[in-house]
Amino acid sequence: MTPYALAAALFTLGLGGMVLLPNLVRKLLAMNVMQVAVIVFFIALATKDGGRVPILEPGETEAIAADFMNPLPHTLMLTAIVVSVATTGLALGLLIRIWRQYGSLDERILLSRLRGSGDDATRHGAGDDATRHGAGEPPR
Amino acid sequence: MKGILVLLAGFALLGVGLEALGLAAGEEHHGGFWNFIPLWDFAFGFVGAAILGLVARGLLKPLLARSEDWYDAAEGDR
Amino acid sequence: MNPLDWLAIPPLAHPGLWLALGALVTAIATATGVLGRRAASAPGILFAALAVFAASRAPSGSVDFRVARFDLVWYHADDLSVLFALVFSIVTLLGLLYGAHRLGPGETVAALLYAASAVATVLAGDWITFFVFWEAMAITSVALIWQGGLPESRRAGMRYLLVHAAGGAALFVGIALHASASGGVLDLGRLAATGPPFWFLLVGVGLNAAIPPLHGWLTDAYPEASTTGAVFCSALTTKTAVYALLRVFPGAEILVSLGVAMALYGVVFAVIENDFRRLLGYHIISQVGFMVAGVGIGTELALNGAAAHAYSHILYKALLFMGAGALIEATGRRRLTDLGGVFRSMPVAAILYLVGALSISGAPLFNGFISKSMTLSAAGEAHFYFAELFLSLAAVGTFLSVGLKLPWFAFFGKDRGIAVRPLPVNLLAAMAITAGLCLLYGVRPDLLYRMLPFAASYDPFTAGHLASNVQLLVGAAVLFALGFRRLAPTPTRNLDADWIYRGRPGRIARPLVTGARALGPVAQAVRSGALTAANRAIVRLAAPGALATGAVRRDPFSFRTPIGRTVLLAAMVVGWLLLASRL
Amino acid sequence: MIEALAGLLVALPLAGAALMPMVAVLRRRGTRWLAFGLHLLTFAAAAAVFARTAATGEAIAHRMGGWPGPFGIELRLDGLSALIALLVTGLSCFVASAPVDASRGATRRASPVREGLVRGALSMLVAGLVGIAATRDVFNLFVFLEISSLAVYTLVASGGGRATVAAFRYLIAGTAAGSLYLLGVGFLYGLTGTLNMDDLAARLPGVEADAALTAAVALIAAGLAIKAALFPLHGWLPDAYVFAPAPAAGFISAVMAKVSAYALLRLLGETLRGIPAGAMALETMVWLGTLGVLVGGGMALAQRDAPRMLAWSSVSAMGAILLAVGIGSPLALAGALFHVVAHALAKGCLFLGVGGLAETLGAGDRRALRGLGRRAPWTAAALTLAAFSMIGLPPTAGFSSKLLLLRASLAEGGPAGVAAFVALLASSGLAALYFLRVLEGIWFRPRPEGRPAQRLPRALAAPVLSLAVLVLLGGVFSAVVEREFVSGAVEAVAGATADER
Repeated sequence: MTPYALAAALFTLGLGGMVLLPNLVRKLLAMNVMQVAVIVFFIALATKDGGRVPILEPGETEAIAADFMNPLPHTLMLTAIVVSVATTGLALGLLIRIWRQYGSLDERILLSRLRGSGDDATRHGAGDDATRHGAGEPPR
Repeated sequence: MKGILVLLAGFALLGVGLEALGLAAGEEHHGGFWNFIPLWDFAFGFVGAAILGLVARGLLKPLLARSEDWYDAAEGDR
Repeated sequence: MNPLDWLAIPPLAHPGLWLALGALVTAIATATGVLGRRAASAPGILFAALAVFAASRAPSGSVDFRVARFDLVWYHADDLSVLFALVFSIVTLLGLLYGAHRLGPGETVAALLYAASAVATVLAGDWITFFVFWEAMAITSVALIWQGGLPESRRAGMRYLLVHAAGGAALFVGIALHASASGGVLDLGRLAATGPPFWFLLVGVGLNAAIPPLHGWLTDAYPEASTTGAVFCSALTTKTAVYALLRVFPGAEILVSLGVAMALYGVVFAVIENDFRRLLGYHIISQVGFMVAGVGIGTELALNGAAAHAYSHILYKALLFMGAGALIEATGRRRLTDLGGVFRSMPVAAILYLVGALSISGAPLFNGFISKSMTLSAAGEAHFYFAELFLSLAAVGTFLSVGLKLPWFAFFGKDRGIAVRPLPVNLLAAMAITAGLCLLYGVRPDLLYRMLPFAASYDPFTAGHLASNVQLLVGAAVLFALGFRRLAPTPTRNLDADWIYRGRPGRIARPLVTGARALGPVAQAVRSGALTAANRAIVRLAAPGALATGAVRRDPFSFRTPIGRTVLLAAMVVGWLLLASRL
Repeated sequence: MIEALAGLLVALPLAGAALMPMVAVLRRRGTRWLAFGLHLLTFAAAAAVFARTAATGEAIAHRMGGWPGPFGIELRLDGLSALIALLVTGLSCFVASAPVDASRGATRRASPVREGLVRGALSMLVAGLVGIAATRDVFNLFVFLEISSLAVYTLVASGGGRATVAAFRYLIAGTAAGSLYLLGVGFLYGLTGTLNMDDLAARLPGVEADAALTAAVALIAAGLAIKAALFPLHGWLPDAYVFAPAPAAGFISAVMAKVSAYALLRLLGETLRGIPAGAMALETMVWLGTLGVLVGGGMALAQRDAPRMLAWSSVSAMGAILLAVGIGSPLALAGALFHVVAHALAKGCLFLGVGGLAETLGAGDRRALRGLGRRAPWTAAALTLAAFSMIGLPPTAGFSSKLLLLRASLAEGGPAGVAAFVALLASSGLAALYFLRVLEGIWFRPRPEGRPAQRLPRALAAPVLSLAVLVLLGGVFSAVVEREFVSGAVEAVAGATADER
C-alpha cells in the first residue's frame, strides 16, 4: 500500500502546487512532482512480493514468469520520463524567454501585464518586433 | 462598602443555617469524604478561588501574556 | 381547524423552516426596498416567534425523503431534539429583538440562516443531513461574524472558517468510517466510544464543542463579531455539539475528564482575560465542560443535567453577551482596563447583566443553579467524586470572574468618567425578557424538567444543595473582597491555542490560507462578471453606438484566469465523476 | 502494401520533423517547398487509406515492429480514424504552403533557425495528431498526445512576446491533462493488464473493481477534456489561439482540440462504453458542452478583438461537438463529425484570414477590418462565407452540421437534450450577432482615416480562398459529404457498439 500512498501524496502535492503557486518556476516544479507521482504509481503496479528483476541470471535457462516483476510498466515509464524531460526542457526555455521579456515569473503580474497592454493596442510579439505597427499607425 | 459586608455576612449566616437545616432534616450526602466536613464549602470557595487566582496570575500569565498587538505583528507579513 | 394547528403538521412544524423563511422574506423585502434598513429585523422577529411556537408544539416522529440511495431524515423530533430546537428558536427571537435597532439586512439574514441551520442540525435524524446542516452552520456563522465589520472580524472569520472546515473534514471522515463499519447504517444514534470512527467524530464534534486544544476559534472569533452576532454565536454552535455528544456518545467516560479539563481551562483563562467578551467566551468553554462531563457520566440524571444545563446556559449566556454588547454600545469600549464606574449611568443594563452573572454562577433561584447542581449531584451519585470536586472548583472560578471580577471592574471600581450613550428600549427589553426567563426557570424548575429526555426526578431545592452553593459563593466573594486588586486586569493579550495557526507554526499552513483566499476573487468575478455582462448587454441592445464611440471603454472580457484554476477545475471534474458515479 | 501506408502516415511527418531544421539551416529557400511536398505526400497517403476504408468498409491495421497483438502497438485506421487523418493532413497542406512569417510583410524573412523550428514543429504536430487518430494503444495515445502538444506549445510560442506566456500556460494545463490521462491509463492497466483498446473493451465487462474503474474513467475523461477545451477547462485556449502566429493559429484552431475530442469519442464512446462511470462522464459532457456553447458564444459576443472573438467561438464550437459526442446516438455522432469538418474548414479560414490581417495591421480590433470589402473583395467574400458557416446559414457546411446537431439533440429528448437544443439554437443567434457585426464593418463601412491599407499576403490569401470554397462545397454537396465521409466514420463507432449490444 505504501507506494500507492506515496503516489497519491505526491500527486496531491503536485496538483496543489500547480493550483496555488503563482510563480511559474514553482508551478513547473509542482507539475514535475505530479508526473513523478504517476511514474511511482506505474512502478507500484509492477511490483510483486518476492518478485525479481526480469533478467535471467548467468547460466539460468528456464524462466518462470511468476517469479518476475512485470517489466512493461517500467518500459512505459521510460517513455513517460522522456516525455516529461522534453516538456520540462521546453518549459524552461519558455521561462527564459518570459523572464527576458517581462522581468517577472509571477503569473499574477504577467496576467496583469497581458491585460494592461490591451489586446487591441498591440498585437503579439511586441517585444521581439516593435516595428510591426503599420506605417502611419499611431501607437495607441 | 459597609452594606456589602453586611450582605456578605447575611449570606454567610444563611449558608450556615441551611446546612444546619439539611443536617437536621437528615438529607443524604453523596460524594467524597470532604462533603461531610462541616462548612467545607466556605473553605472550598475561598481556597479554590485563591488557587485559581494564583495559578492564573502567578503561573499562566507570566508565560502567556503578550502585548495586545502581538498577533498583528506576527501576521504582519501577510 | 385552528390556523395555528397547521404548525403541528411535520413539514410546517420544523422551526428551522420558519427561520429560513424569515431569512428569505427579509432578503426579498429589503432588496426590493419594501422594507427600510431600519426595520430589517422586523420580519425576522415575526418568523422567529413562529419558530418558537412551532418548536413548542413540535410533534414527535420522523419525516424522511429519499435522495440517491439514502433515506435522509430531515425531521426527527424527540424530547432531546425538540428541547434544543425550542431554546435555539427562543434565543433567535430574543437576539433579533436585542439587535433590532441596529441590525441591517445582511446580518439579519445571516443570523436567521445560522439559527435555521442549527435547528435543522439538531432535528436531523441521520448523519448525512446532520453533516450538511452542520457545515451550513459553519458557513452561516462565518457570514455572521464577518458582519462585525472590522478588518479583524474578516480575518478572524477566515481563520474560523478554515478551522471549521478542518473540523468538518474530520467529522466527514468519521461519518464515512462509521458508515462503512456499520454497513451503511446512517441513523443518528448511540455509538460505541472506540475505534477510529469514534476518534474522528470526537475531533469533528469536539471542535465545535470547543474542547481544548480545539477551542482557539471560539475565543478568537466571538469577540470580533458584532454585539448582536456574539449573542447568536454564544448560543448555537457549541450547544449543537453538546447535542451531538448527548445523542451519540452518552456515557463515554473519556468525556468526563475532557469536560472537567474544559471547565477548569476556561475558568483559569478567564481570570486573566481583559477583553470582556473574550472572557465570556472562555466561560462558554467552561460551561460546555459541565455539559460534556455530564454526557460522559452518562446516567439518566447526568444526561438530563447536561441537556438542562445547555438550555439554561443558552439563556444566561445570551443575557451575559447582551450585557457585554450593551456595555460596548454604551461606551464603545471592549476592555476591562478601559472601563470602570459606569453603573450609575446604565443601572438597568448592569442589574440585568448581574442576573445573568448570578445564573451562570449557580446562585439559588437563578436558572444556572437548577441545572448545574443536577450535573454535580449526578457526578456524586455515579461516584465521580473528583469530577464533582473539580467542577465545583470551576463553579467557584466562574463566580469569581463573571460574577465578581467583570462587574466590579466594568460597572463599579474606579470611576473613569466615561461618557455613556443611552441604550435603546428594544435592547433593554430583550435583556429583561431573557433575565425574566432565567428567573422563571430558577424559581419554577419543573417547567424545564418536564421537557427533559429522561424521567429521572430531581429536586434542586434541598437544604444541602442550597447551603453548599451559598457557602461556595460567599467563600469566593470573601476572597475577592480581600484580594481583588491582585485580580485587576492588565492590557495584555494571552496566547492560547489559536497560536497554533496564528503564531509561527501557522506560517507553515500559509498556502492553505492563500488557497482559501483564492475563492474570494472567484466569487467576485462571477458576481461582477454577471453584472457587467448584463449591463453591457443592455448597452448593446439599447445604444449600439455607445461601444463604438468609446462610451464603454474598458473591456472587462479580456480577462484571463490563472491557469491553476483550469487544473483545479479538472480536479473538480474528476471529483464530481467519482462522486456521481458512486451515488 | 496498403497496411504499410498506415505506418507511413505517422512516420512520414515524424521524419519531416527531424529533417526540417537541418534542411532549413542548409538551404532555407527549399524548406517551404519540401515541407509542402511532404505534407502533400502524407495527405495522399491518408487519402489512399481513406479511399480504401470507404470502399471496403474495413479497417486498415498495422502492427508496429511486427509484434503480434496484444503485445505490439497496433495502428489501425477505420472510417473514423481515416476521416480525422484526412482532415489533419489536408489542412496541414494549406498551412505548409504559406511562408513561416507570411503576415509579417514581404520584406521580412524568417531566420533559418526559426524557419526550421516552425516547420519541424508543424510536421511533428501532424505526426502526433495522425498518431492519435491511428493508434489502438492507450499508452501510445498518451505519447502521441504529448508529441502533438509539445509541437503545439512550440508553434504557439513562435509568436514571440505574449505568445510565450500563452504557450507556457497551455503547457501547464496540457501536461496536467496528460498526467491525469496517464494516471487513468495506469488504473486501466492495473485492472485489466492490457493497453490495447479492443482488449480493454473485451476485458472490462468482467472487471469488478468498481472504485478503481470509476477513477480510471474520471481521470481519462478529465484529462482529455482539458485537451479538448471542454468548458470550463478551456482556460488555455483563448490566449493560445490568439497569440499564435496566423498560419499556425489557423491550423491549431482547426484541428488541435478536435483530435482530443476524437480521443474522447474513441475511449468514452467506444472502449469504455457500458461502464456506469463512462455513462456518467458522457452525461456530464453533454451538460458541460451545453454550458460551453452558451458561455463561449456569450464571451465571443463580448470581445472587441476579432481573433479573440474567434477563439471564444471555438470554445462554443467545442462545446457543441462534445455535447454531441456525449449524446452518442449515431445521428449525434454524424452531427459531431460533420461539425468537426465544417468547423475546421471555416475556423481555419477565418483564423488565417482575420488573424493574418490583424497581424499585418498590428491591431486586432474588429474595426480594423472595416472597408475590407472594397479593398480586397475576394478575401472579404471568403471570410463572409466562413462566417456564414460559423453562424449556420445555408448553403454552407456549417448549416448542414448544425442541422444534424439540432436534430440529434431533439431526438435525444430529456432535459439534457432540450437544453442542448436550446443552447445550440441560441449559439447560432449569438454567432449571428457577433459575426454580422464584423461583416457589416467589412462590407458597409468605409476604411477609417489614417488606417493602413489592409491586404492579406498572397501566400495566405490562397489558403483562405480555397478553404472558403471547400466550406461552400461542403454545404452544397452536404449529402455527398455525409454519405461518403461521415457515415463510414459513424459506422466505425456506432456499428461497433451496436454489435456489443
